[in-house]
Amino acid sequence: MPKKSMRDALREALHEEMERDDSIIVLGEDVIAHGGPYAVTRGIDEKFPGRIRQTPISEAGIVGTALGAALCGMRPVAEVMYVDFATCAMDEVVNQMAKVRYMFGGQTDVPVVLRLPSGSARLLAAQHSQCLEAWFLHVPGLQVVVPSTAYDAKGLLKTALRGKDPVLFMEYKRLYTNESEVPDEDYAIPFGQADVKREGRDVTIVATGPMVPKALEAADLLAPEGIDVEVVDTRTLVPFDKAAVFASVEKTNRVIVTDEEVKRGGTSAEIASLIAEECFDALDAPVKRLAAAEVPMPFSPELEKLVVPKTEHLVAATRELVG
Amino acid sequence: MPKKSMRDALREALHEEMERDDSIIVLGEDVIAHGGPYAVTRGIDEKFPGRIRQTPISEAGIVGTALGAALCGMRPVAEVMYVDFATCAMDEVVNQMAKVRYMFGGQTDVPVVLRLPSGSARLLAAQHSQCLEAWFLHVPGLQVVVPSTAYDAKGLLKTALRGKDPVLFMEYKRLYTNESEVPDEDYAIPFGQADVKREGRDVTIVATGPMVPKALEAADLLAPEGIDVEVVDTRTLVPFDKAAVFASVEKTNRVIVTDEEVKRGGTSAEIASLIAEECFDALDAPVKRLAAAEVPMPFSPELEKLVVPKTEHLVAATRELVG
Amino acid sequence: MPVEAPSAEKLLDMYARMWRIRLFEEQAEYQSSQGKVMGALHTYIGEEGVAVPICAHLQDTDYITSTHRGHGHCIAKGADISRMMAELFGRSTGYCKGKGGSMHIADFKVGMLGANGIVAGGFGLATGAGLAAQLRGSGQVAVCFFGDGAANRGPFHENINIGAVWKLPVVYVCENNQFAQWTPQKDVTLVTDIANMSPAYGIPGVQVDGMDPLAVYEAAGEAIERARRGEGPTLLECKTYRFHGHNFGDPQQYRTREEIAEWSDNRDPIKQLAAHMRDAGLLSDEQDADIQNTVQEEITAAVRFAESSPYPTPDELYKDVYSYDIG
Amino acid sequence: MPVEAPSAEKLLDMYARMWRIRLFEEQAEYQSSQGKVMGALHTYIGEEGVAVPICAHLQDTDYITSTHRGHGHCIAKGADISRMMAELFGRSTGYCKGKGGSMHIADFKVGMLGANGIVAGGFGLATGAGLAAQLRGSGQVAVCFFGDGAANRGPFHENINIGAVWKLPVVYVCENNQFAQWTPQKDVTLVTDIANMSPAYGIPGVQVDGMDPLAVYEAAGEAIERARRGEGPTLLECKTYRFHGHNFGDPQQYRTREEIAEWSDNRDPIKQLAAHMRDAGLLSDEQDADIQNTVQEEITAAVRFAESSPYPTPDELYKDVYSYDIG
Ligand SMILES: Cc1ncc(C[n+]2csc(CCOP(=O)(O)OP(=O)(O)O)c2C)c(N)n1
Ligand SMILES: Cc1ncc(C[n+]2csc(CCOP(=O)(O)OP(=O)(O)O)c2C)c(N)n1
Ligand SMILES: [Mg+2]
Ligand SMILES: [Mg+2]
Repeated sequence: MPKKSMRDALREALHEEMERDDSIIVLGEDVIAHGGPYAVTRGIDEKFPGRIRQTPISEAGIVGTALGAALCGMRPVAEVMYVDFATCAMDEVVNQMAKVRYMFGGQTDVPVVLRLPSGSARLLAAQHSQCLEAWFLHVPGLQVVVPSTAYDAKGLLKTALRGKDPVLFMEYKRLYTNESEVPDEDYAIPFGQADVKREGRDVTIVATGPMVPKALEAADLLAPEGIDVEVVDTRTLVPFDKAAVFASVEKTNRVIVTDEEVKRGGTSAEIASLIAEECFDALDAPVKRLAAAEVPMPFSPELEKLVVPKTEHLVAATRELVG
Repeated sequence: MPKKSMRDALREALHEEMERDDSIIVLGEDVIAHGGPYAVTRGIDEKFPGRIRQTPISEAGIVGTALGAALCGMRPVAEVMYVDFATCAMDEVVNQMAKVRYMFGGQTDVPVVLRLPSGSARLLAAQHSQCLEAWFLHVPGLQVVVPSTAYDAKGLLKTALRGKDPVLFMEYKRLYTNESEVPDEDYAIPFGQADVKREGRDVTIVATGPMVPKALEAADLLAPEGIDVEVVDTRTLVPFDKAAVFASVEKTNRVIVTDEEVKRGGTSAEIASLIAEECFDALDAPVKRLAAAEVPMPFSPELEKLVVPKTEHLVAATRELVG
Repeated sequence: MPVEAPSAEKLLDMYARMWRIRLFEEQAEYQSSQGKVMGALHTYIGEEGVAVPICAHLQDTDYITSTHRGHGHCIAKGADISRMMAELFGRSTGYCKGKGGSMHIADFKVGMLGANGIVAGGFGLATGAGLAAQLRGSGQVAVCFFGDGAANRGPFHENINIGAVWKLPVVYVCENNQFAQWTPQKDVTLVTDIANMSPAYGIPGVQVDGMDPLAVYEAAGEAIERARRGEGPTLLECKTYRFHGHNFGDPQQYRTREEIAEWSDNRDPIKQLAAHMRDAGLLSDEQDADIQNTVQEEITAAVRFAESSPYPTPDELYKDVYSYDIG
Repeated sequence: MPVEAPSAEKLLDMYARMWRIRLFEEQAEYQSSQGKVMGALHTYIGEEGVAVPICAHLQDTDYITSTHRGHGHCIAKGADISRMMAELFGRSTGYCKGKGGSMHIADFKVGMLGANGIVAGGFGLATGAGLAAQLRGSGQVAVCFFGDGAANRGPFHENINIGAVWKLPVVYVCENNQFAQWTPQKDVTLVTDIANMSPAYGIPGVQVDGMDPLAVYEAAGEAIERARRGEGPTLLECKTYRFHGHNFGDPQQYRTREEIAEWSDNRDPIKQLAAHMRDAGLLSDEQDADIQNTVQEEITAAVRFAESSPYPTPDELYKDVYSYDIG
């Protein structure tokens, strides 16, 4: 199977689905020039003229317009250049997009996808390095997707583009260049199915997005010590595959939950508390969380590198948990 | 001691502090007319002419302007009419207010208070009934305060108005008319100190804001059955009094965490996961969470009443936990 | 191209719709005073001369977006008042199955994309509706109703600019009733003529007396035709006045009884349309009485329908959050 | 009241500041190419004729807000380039102790309220600064620098309206360099003259050639005096051009070499100021060389300072999140 970067996989998913479905359109800042800062939308303008619109710097306008078009028969994909700027469109996301189906008693589908480059990369500091999954999963009506591989990214974006509900699609900037095998045939990955990326007996690491490759690295490092780590990739946070996570915890009886978000109030809190509530009897040890430091992202390389958990932290935490 | 409503207690705190400190100013929609929809700012215009500004409907402008004034020597209190509309100013709250101290290396204090009427009341439906504490506590740099009584509200607002850091002050609409004893003498309640509102041996209920009175009611109902409930009122979520919560859990070995927020990704998740991680050995039972249903707030009285946990749910959950 | 004057039939229909709004809302306020309707209730009474003549130019396939003050827009666009009343009563037969209430009534079948509890919440929706229409080349238009207060919010600026630069078929209609809740417009902006903001977007700005339904009909006709021809948005400002409080229960300390009477006695859009139709020999006393009686019967039937409808069952709580059952 | 022409001394100071910006940023780009400066780097080169003459009217007690393209504003307002360079290097001696980087340099001591990574992030801050000044009656003013792209965001609209209606002492300065990142302004708005948006707020709009430092000096002087007199805000648009890419590394496919050369060869604000001063007999070749050499030495010293400064220690990570230690 050919190896592809997550960036290319996302681009393929967009092109293939736009080919299939005329109602898909793309909106965002600089999405034609260079295909956006991460070049994901490159080539759409040539191939699907008129179906991609480069917008003013108007995040509220972009998201609002995308939603309006979605209510009127289109299937818009809006790129918000950095998820940090989604804060400029939060009413549109939370009070409108998430709620229109419910408030209107199910009169309308809401097929809109927001693509949201996320996380730290290249010392972009406090206003360009955030993760907001935890906010979105707190809002009923939104679906939240966090792919960790090129393969998953393509399959999940396809499902997003075929669904009827709003999708917040978190693209971790540092993962754009990560490569994995991506088949040429069409496939889609259903929402609500976690993926056991590595089987193991001793400890479960429930990991999201950029923490998945680190969890796999940690598992490899721990294997020679006889510690057998299972890595569960959440893939979608809403809907969430509780069954898969609980099954793993019931097998290993020890669990670390990890993501790149600020720890306080992050996704890891939701997952850890689900386990503590519904899987308590299976636990032989505290539910450990590993997530980002509770600070705005600092600029200096000497500080930035301290914020997000590293493989070595996962290794240490795992040792501690089995020790 | 005289009994006062939370509304009056908040008003007193504002007046007394404005008397003491010339730099306190008030901004918001309709804050002069009627003193805002909940009449908290009533009387300021007459007593402190020029120090209260009725604004256009411009939430981003209100919060941004308040922050700018705070950086230049004032101490603004901005009212966002409903916390739901804080979504219209989220960049200002999250990317500016929360981060300026850190991004600028500590060059400035950020003495600004946002007053945020929250929660469900009077069938206001999906866009006027939300709770957003969980978002704010996820953002390093913000302080989050949720008073449950008139006494606490006054003392906490005073601390907010004397501090150097931004405060998100969540006022639960249904609590405005709740009365409690409020002394005439000046007092302030420090942030980061939970309050054991009722001592008990068997189960801890960690409750926030509007769930505190319900927890106390539940405790009263359970006492005759010989179930002795301890009620810990978090009071401030950031800073958070882990020590008090853990001490209670270590005593009772059983805990329910409850708030009015949507359960998924709510404050209860953060608190429950802290307990599951750092207090695990003290636990004799799962960490139970009771929070709002994962739906946008419905309008119909027959549905609205199903969303937020009631005293009877706390009673049932407590029985289950000790049973 | 001058807008054709409305036909006699159209005028009668407009007239009936204006009464439908008026009487529906008087009834809603009464039901609110009885505790049967709960939650926020913002009436459109006095402003009927805006939505009705504008929507008279629209088909069911055209779109409108609305505000917290949405009943008038719903009725003007052709929504069914029984399902509206049932919604206010929180019943399962309501437009939103009782989940929305007054601030969220929508009827997608007639292109009514929802009342909106967020001031300025409709701008993005209307702009997107216009984008969809433009991409399909369907000739549909979208009308975005908003208040003078909403004009001070960012989405006004962002979306009108998008609509303008993409030449979308959208008409942005400011219902300038001179107050935002309890705040007079002149206290919060130096530019009280919203139409004068249009040069900032390079689109026409038109101001019209919103109490004069025929003037509104004409101005709206031009703006809507312009949009249909692909020439882009118009900012249409209708100066108007709400006769009742901001919401039901508002003590209205921010204005005088005299000011209210000045508008409601002398400039009532229903009276103005009636006078015009009478002068033109298009409305007899009998017809007038007939129309009002018929509408009154509809309202009575709507209340009966609402009252006799069931509340939503508890299992409805988790429905419609997503298209599927999230478990 | 006409603005007095700048004194010889002031002109020399302005000229030196413009060079300081130019050479500082050329050095920063060089250090970026060497991997010593990381993160985003947006240069102001070509736009020096805006910030410098404007800030020439300001005291340390006056405020400015800035953008992602903030070095020019910092230097114009009197920030120290050694601490700036140290910040770009991520060192603890930088303005923000290395926590901010290029997009977040601030110097509150000279009233520079920070570069801002959020487009239009400065509007609220400047408006609030103006409010503080007004409440104190201190005669301070606030200048809000923003780009043509920022003019399309909601906070532009909301805050200018607030500034206008409250008559705050704020000057809103659009640095219209005709591009927002890689998007030409004319693709995203019909109104490319931002000054023409001022009637929407009831305030004066003034347009000036931003490549002509003296013209900017005069226009800014008027607007700032107006603000100090308590007459409220002005929207001042300076047409300008950035000679380098949006950020360091931008391949600039959205414009031609010829277009860039047209501006940088013929309209360079530094050359224009030099020519004016030479004509007026206020700048000899020797003085010119002196100024450039002195600035070059400052820059070299700044790099030396930055390079020899320590990185922040790990315990700095948790400092400055709050005024106290949150534990
Ligand atoms: C974003 C937002 N801010 C504030 C409110 C509270 N609110 C509801 S209606 C209203 C006044 C709206 O004024 P206007 O737009 O003129 O409409 P009108 O009520 O006059 O029809 C306000 C402030 C809201 N619903 N949404
Ligand atoms: C709210 C927001 N949206 C998008 C961006 C990404 N971005 C950074 S600079 C820029 C272009 C800004 O253009 P303009 O305001 O004209 O300033 P210029 O760069 O031309 O000085 C963009 C889109 C951002 N930083 N913030
Ligand atoms: Mg109004
Ligand atoms: Mg620009």
